[in-house]
Amino acid sequence: MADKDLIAKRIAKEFSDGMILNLGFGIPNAAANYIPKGVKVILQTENGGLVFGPTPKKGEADPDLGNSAGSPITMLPGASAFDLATSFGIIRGGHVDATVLGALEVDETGSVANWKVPGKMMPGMGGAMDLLVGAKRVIIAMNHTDKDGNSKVLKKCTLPLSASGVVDLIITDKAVMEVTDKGLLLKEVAPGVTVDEVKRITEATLIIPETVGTM
Amino acid sequence: MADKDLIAKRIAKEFSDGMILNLGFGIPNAAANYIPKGVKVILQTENGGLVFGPTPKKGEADPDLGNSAGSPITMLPGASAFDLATSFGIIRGGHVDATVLGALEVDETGSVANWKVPGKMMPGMGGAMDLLVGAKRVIIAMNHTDKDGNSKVLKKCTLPLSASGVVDLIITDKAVMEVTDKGLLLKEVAPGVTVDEVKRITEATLIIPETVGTM
Amino acid sequence: MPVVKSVEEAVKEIKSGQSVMVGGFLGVGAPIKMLDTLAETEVKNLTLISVVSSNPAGNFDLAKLISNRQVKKMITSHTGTNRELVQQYLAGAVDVEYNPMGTWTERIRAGGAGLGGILTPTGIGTEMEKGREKVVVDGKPFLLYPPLKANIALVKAHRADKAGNLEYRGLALNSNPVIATAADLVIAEVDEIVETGEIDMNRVGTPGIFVDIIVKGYGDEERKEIFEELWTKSGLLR
Amino acid sequence: MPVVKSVEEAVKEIKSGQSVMVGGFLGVGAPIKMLDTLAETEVKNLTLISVVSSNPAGNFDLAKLISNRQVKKMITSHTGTNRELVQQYLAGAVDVEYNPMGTWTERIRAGGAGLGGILTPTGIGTEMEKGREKVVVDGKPFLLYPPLKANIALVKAHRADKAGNLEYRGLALNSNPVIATAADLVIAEVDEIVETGEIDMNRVGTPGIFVDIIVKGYGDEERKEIFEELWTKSGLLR
Repeated sequence: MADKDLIAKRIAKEFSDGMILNLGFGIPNAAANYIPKGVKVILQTENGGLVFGPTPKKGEADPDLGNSAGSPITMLPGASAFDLATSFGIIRGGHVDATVLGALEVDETGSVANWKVPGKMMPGMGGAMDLLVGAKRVIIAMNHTDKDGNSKVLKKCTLPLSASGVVDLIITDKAVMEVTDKGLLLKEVAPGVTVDEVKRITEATLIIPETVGTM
Repeated sequence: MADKDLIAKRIAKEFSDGMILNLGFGIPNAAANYIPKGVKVILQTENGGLVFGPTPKKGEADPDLGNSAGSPITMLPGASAFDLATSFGIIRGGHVDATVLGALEVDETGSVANWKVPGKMMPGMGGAMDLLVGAKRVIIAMNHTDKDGNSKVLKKCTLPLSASGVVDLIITDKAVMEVTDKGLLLKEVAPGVTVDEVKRITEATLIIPETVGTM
Repeated sequence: MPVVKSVEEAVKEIKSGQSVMVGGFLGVGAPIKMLDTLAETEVKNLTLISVVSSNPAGNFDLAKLISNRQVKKMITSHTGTNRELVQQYLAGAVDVEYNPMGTWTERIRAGGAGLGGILTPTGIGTEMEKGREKVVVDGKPFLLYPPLKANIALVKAHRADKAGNLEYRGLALNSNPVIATAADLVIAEVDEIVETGEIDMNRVGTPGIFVDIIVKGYGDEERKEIFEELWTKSGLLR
Repeated sequence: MPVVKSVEEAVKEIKSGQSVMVGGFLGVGAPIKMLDTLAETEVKNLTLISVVSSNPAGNFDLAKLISNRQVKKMITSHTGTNRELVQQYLAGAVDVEYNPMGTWTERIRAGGAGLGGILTPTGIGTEMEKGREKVVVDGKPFLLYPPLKANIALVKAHRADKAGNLEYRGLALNSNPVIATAADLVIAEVDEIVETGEIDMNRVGTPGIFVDIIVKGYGDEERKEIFEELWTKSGLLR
């Protein structure tokens, strides 16, 4: 299984029936493909909709139905459409049960950086800062290390923060870690990955319980 | 002509084509009956509607169409319905051209009291405080004196204020007065009423110009 | 997903001493069946959060709760249409917190939308300033009010689908969409409950995620009769 | 009452150096005909206020104004979909003020609704705090942002009646209802202009009192073709 699929599949295990979810683009969004049978979640797109479905086929796209990436989507029975003031009222007001977002860095205090690399990359925060502060549960999904092998799971983020002390769970291609008051608790390791290996590629201090599961 | 009709008719002269108006109950509302031919105004009801019409006939009332007094109304072509957040956004945001409200007292600084008589009468301010602050032009319509003949046009209001320094024009059964930086400018007197009589029944200091019109 | 209950069952969720937001404006858009049922219970010491008080036509909607003395406090903008409420207030039997109508609405919206409070020009230079912090922005003073939330919101809509999406009609929406966002438990009384998918996404005034319980109210026909009688009695319909 | 104008005439209202709010989200619900026309003018030094930048599929909607260098400043939450904008920003050719999406929206809503500003928890503990006042309410800190208004708002809706009432469809409303409240001059581009009374009062998303000028946009059929091509080109439709 590719790392991406491993992460997406693991994210989906966090979903339970009736949850209202906002999934970031890329891997988080792919988690929707692994939702267990019988579990129905409600997906929000922060540009102003609830209960959306798959990408339409060619010839069937509605120019008034796009998601927060500007891609065509479909709306399912029970859908609603609303403006951005309502959409971010939903987000900031704590009405989203969980959000899953990617990150450039995350740290053991639950802080996260995912909106800019000064002087280099300036995507902007979009709706991420509001989601990080407003969602009841924040899950960060990303690769454990960058292209050069440097840990993205840090003692303290070095890049400009998106939010401070908000992350609940970190899911990477190597491990699952819970953010606790005392630091990062290692919950699971990826198949074929040892606890020692995770420790080696993690800059943050890990709390290692007696038993560590497998993702 | 009854005093009420005199006031209502005079209020209507302040309306011009296309104006967005919010009229208080009683005399202000009655002004709608005197709108000059060819002048079309847009009436707001602060409970959430624009472009409303007359009271329906028996058997034709819609339980979902009431005005801000809880009375049945009709909506005209071009009407819109919205929630209170939008309605008071319209009001406080300066999108209402003029409001006409009754008052217990008004003073020469443009302050007005119309929401309570401590220990005696507690109607509450309803939407009046927002209208007084938000409407582009504030017109107060009332009797010049109370039942005991005491002036309601004062140097300084004695009752708890609804808003401070917001009134543009005062229309009573005796006179029309403009609120200026220097005080109340007497613009018109009622038919059969002399300038001296108005001065006598007005506690506020009046500025009397060379010519005073007739209402 | 919300559950469909009977009015009687739903009203049992309301406990003495709780804060209850009630939608509607002088009866229009009010959850009158739930209020009628609540007036038949022993529930008391309620803090009612309603934008205005009851319809001037009399013993209708909120008025029953007031005359039953089930209310210990009101947060509202207007009491003038309910003489008994004003008398109870002047006698010290009930507490009233007056908020200007726009302020009342924005405070609840802020509560539902996760904002820290509101900054309004309304009430500057009046006794509304008492006990409130003034915040100056770009040289102009504004009153800071904290957000307002409640234990329960009793909402009235025209229709609900089984996913809880609410469709409003005419001027009956008023305070309903806002209060539906700001309570721990939201109960919606509707004229009709329809299958999920029957309400056009463009006509959803309150998304289903806000709604916990749906109850069937009096319905269109009966409501028309009730209001016709109310308005005829008070001389407004001839 | 609003006036109906041609797109060419309406766009002449926009002058160099003005602040212009533009509705839409990555093209969806954007006034693309006005933007296409504006891109053909000499107007420059604009401050664009748009919740995000252009559709990633390329030379579409806002992107033309950026590549023409007609924009001196953007107030937005996201630039990542327009590489040229980011390059111009990093080179110092354009200024970008980043606001979190919910903050961007609330600031404009506050501008239109006469509020003194907004108090948001978003951005606490980040560099968003820089230069902002912190206000503590009930022991929790919030960032104070002032309201945001503009000279002109370019709004896109599905239909307008001649009284200016706007009806939105699907997810194309996004920032449009909010920006329509907060500019000195509001120009609405619509698929269809209908007689007053043809839009149900329950489907009015922006009351006509906010709208100054109405223009006919590309219309439903042509828009469908434009987006089909856009999305096909970028591999999103197969």
